[in-house]
Amino acid sequence: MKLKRAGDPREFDVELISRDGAVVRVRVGREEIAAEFAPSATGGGTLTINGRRYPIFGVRRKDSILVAAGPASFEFKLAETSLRRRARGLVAPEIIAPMPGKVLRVLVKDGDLVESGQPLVVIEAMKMETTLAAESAAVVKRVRVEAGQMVDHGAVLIELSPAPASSAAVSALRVS
Amino acid sequence: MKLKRAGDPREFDVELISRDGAVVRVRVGREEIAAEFAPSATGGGTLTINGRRYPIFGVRRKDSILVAAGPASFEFKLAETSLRRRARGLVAPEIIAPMPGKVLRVLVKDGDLVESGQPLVVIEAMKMETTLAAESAAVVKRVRVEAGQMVDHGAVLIELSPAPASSAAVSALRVS
Amino acid sequence: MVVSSQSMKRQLKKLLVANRGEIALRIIRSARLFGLRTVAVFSEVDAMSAHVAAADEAILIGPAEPANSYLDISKIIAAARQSGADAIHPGYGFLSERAEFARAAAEAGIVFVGPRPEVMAALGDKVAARRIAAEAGVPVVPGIETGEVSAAREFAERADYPILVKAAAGGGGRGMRVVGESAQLESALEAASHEAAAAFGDGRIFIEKYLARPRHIEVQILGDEDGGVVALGERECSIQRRHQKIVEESPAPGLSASMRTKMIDAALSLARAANYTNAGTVEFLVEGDNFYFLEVNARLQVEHPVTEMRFGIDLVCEQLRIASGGHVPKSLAPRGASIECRINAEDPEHDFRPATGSVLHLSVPSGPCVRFDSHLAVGAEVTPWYDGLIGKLICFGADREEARRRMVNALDEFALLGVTNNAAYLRDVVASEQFRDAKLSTHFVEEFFAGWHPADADITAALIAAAMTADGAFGEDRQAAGAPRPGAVNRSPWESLKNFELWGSRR
Amino acid sequence: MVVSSQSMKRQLKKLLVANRGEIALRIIRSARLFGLRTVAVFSEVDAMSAHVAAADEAILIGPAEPANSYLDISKIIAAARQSGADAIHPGYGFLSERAEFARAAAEAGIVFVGPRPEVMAALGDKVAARRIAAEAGVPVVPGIETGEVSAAREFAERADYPILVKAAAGGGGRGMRVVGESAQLESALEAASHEAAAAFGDGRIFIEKYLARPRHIEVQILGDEDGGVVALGERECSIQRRHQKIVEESPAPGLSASMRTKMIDAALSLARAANYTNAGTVEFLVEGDNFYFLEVNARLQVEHPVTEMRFGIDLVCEQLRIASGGHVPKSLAPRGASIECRINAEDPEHDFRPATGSVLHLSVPSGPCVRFDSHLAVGAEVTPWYDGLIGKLICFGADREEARRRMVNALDEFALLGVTNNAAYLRDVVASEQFRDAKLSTHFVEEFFAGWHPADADITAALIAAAMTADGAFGEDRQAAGAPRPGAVNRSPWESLKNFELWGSRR
Repeated sequence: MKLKRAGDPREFDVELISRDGAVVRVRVGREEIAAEFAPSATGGGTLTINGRRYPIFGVRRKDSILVAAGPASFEFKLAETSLRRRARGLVAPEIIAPMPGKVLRVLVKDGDLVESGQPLVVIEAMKMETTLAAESAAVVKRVRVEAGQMVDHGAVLIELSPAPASSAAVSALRVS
Repeated sequence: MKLKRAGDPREFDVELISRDGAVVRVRVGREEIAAEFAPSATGGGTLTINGRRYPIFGVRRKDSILVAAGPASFEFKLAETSLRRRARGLVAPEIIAPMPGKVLRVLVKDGDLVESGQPLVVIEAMKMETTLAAESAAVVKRVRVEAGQMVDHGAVLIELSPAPASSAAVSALRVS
Repeated sequence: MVVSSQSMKRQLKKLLVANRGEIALRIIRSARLFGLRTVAVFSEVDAMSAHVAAADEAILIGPAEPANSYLDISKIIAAARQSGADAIHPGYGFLSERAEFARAAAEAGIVFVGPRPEVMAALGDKVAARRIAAEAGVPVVPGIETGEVSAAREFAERADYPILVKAAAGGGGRGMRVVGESAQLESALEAASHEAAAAFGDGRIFIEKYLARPRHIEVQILGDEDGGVVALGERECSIQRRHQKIVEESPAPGLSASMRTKMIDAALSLARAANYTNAGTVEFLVEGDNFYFLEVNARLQVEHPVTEMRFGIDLVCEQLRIASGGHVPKSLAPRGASIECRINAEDPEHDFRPATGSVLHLSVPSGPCVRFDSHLAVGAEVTPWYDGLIGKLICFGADREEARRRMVNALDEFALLGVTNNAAYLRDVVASEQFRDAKLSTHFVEEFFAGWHPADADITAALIAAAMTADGAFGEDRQAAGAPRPGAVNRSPWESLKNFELWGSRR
Repeated sequence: MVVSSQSMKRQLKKLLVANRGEIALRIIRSARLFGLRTVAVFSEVDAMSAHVAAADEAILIGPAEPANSYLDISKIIAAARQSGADAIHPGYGFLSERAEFARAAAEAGIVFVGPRPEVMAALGDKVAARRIAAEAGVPVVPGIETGEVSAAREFAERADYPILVKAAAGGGGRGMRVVGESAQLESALEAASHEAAAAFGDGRIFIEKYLARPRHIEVQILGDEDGGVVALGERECSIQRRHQKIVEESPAPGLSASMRTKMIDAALSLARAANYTNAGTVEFLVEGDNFYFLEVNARLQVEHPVTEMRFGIDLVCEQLRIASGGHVPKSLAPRGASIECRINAEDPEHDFRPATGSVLHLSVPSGPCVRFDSHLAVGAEVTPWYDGLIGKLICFGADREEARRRMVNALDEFALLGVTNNAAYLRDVVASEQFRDAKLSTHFVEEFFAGWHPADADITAALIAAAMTADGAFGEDRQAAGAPRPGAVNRSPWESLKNFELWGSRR
């Protein structure tokens, strides 16, 4: 299966080939890896990859997989699902709330032509202001929120369409 | 429902009358008690009974209920099930392994007449020897185990029948 | 001395904890130890959280929005009245540094566990605090006590850029801006003032020379009603992100004995000058052999456990003793070294963007010299409403290196699934050469850990784990799969990925 | 001093831990801190337990039966060879006091973390140990060094009953019998010898005058290869059931400074006389102003954390340093007081009968000055094969009363479902007047807690919880209900008991 993680441009191609007792054979990209897995009483287990051991645990969700490898935790999505939004040459024609929070200020209105790095909307969560800006030029197709409104993680805040003479990717990017 | 706990002669009659929001009304014996229950994120909750709070948690099993009230933990069985073994005037015509372990010595044989407090069988678990004795006179109907054998919790070790001219209760009791 | 509410000038009976999360839980524990009944307050979204379960009583004070719950003075005073609490502990954050809160408690006849209102007011205003420090002979950073544009520009030309714009009522880096050149000045003043007004209802700002590469070192103080004052060593808090501390330790590595003495003396004279009572922290910026007064935190600090570990003391119990009219402890001898890591619900790969979620799996380190203060447990929710601090991991050692290695091992034992967090980031920070060699400044994070990402080896391990998970090795997140109760059956797209039989050992 | 395997006479690289459970986990943690790679060994039933997951490598050494796994010297030495371990830590119990194990390690060129084999042999034999103590001028209990019936009877007449029959190779109360009258003597000698033979493969017994109401107080010692010896204070271990400690503390309440000095001096001279190296404990019985040598435990004690908490030291790291040819620490200054409670899988309502099961729910106390050493976690199994110790809760305080109250609160935060345990019993013990007032003797349990049962209030709360549970408030034990994986559906007799609808807040 092909997996993506937020903010990582890479697409990971991983396949479970076999599991024979403790030995787990997995293909990661072109490389085939043989790891050892020892389940622990607590539901997770220990994965040994050429001599190094990782306590691992995983949870399946509808469209993502959460895994912990030691203190590092990851959320993988099926690449397919992350591609769903591809439309008209835009990787992400929408500005998505990266976290649940409150919309503090909306800095653009429908029809505005925005430039790369231009702040579009400011949301607040956990006492911190986060400004979402365009990654490259685009046209504001529709502003879907207003100041003061609470928005959930993943909510579409602003719809964008390609800028004239530009099909550059547009996506949410935080600027401080 | 009627509940019993191991080694407690009392039979507890408890019924959940109603639950209205946080208020839980329960009948314990003849007494009706109104408690407050606040569920906690971890799956258990806090039970408040006239001003005192107990962190509680419970698990249902096929024929028993496990509950924790603070550091105290309890296993309740439906009185009915604990009565199942009633037979021919004996509360417990069997000597049951109180824990998984190894039979060290069997001290009686079929047909023996045993007296109150007489050691019947010795089992070992966790580095400790536990002697099971008759609580009152009985006749050994059948010895079902032999020395060296591993037995599981609840395994029937020895079957007893009432002693002549005696219908006194017989059950497993530890003597040191 | 025995910790006890007995035989005190004022014998307190019931403490209301005006806070939430790990600190509310931690305060409740020590209050119980001190012999007090405890009252928790909570917002609707916190009804099922740990501090509510831990207290003897719990009172709902409002909706999630802090302004209508944890920041609502009248509701909290009402809760204290309703429950018959005779004392209030504010914890940190929220109302902990609001003089009007302390005043409202006093007017309601309730003991406030902290300094007197007028002292809080004076020290809470950074401009006023600067004056008090200067008058007490404590060095302060060159600066001006106004945010007026022309004065600011004049100062900036004189002192030379970069300069730092700060909120008079500020805290936690909010309403703070570094200005590198005159072009940015006006907008920075405006932005800082705006943020300050929004955050503290007080838009006043002031300006200080921006120190290039300072360390942040603070001194823990305790003061009692009879003028007794004591300092419990220092804490190094230079490792910060977004002006918020993430790793703290005591003692401050490489701090000379003479510097330590000077800073402690400065903290004590400031405390005396301010008639300081209860627990507080005097923060300094240190550059070379110079140190400058930064601010006083007139409350318990998040990082107070690093001091507790070295001094073998319970600072919350000390606060309660002082609030009962008791005295500060005779100065104690510290021992060894301790380090704290703040585990935050945030994404270190994306500018520490706040994260939320519910805890699906939690593995907590333990054993000798390891302490974990947290309200987390499997099933707990991290909401967007409050600060992202979800746990504090504190390790002690005979010396810094022992404490540091213990922290690395402890973080390696830590695992949290369901809420994106900075544990792996902290692990790499504490394990780094730069931290081992104590190359400390408030720029540590930008200098050494900008653009941090998990190691490829970790990602590979995670991918293998993901493949096993997709295959059902560890089961579903039943809640997410929409099955609130055990017994429900899942449908999952992952099933279709399975390419061979379930195996036995799978759980 | 920095904890580190560097710059040692012998630089160890890899440690095999010849044990299981909490102590294996605890040793692995300190070994990693010390810079060693770690190797766990495990029996078939322990494959999924914590110490296996914690180590860098893990080797299966046999079936559950200890004789064929954790007690099998050849298998453990083979595992050490196979993994290239250059050192073995025996923990406590199992092979920890077997001189032949230490000898086998030495012959395999592996460093044994403990005293030299000949020292273990001498001290392991209680009869020989008595002699060494006596020769070192340490007072011993009147007795005879044989279990021969007529000699025993003669001694008993002379010293007067009751007398104590003990196994020369004994430990943990096994092969021990109190004889109150001559009628019981012969059978007691037989039974003790039988139990000793079965337990230790050595039926030799000896006899001592039985002390009526002694306290059990022990001294922690460390010795190095260069003759350095240090004592790290004492531990009071009088609270025992079945001759096994369940509550330990340091310092020993009410022990006069002069008594303490005498006992520590006695322990040190014994250690010197025996050329003792590494960590050990000299146990004494104390009656009034007299103390008598009981035995030497030539290993790490279960209760070592109470010493660690007071001295701010990691005894396992000290063991590893000594095993590396390093020196004992300069004598350290203790601080405050600490108490340990042993949480056992046993039923205090039925003569502490061992219990087994799998952990369905676990709530562990934490916070300042609280330490919990355990291998338990939800899902873990407690099998009948090994010792019932499943966790050690240790609390520190500025003084005994603070530590005691902290322990009561910590135990109130503890909850374990699925394995019958003594947590509530320990809670009542530590909360009792008798413990608060330190009415300590080895008869504490029989005198004050015979026939203990949970309070009626607790039972009532439990019954209400049971009614809610029957009603489905907390869900099923899916494993017990025969559904190994999530997603399975339960049938349950309890369903039929439900007399109204499910409610929303139920989880």
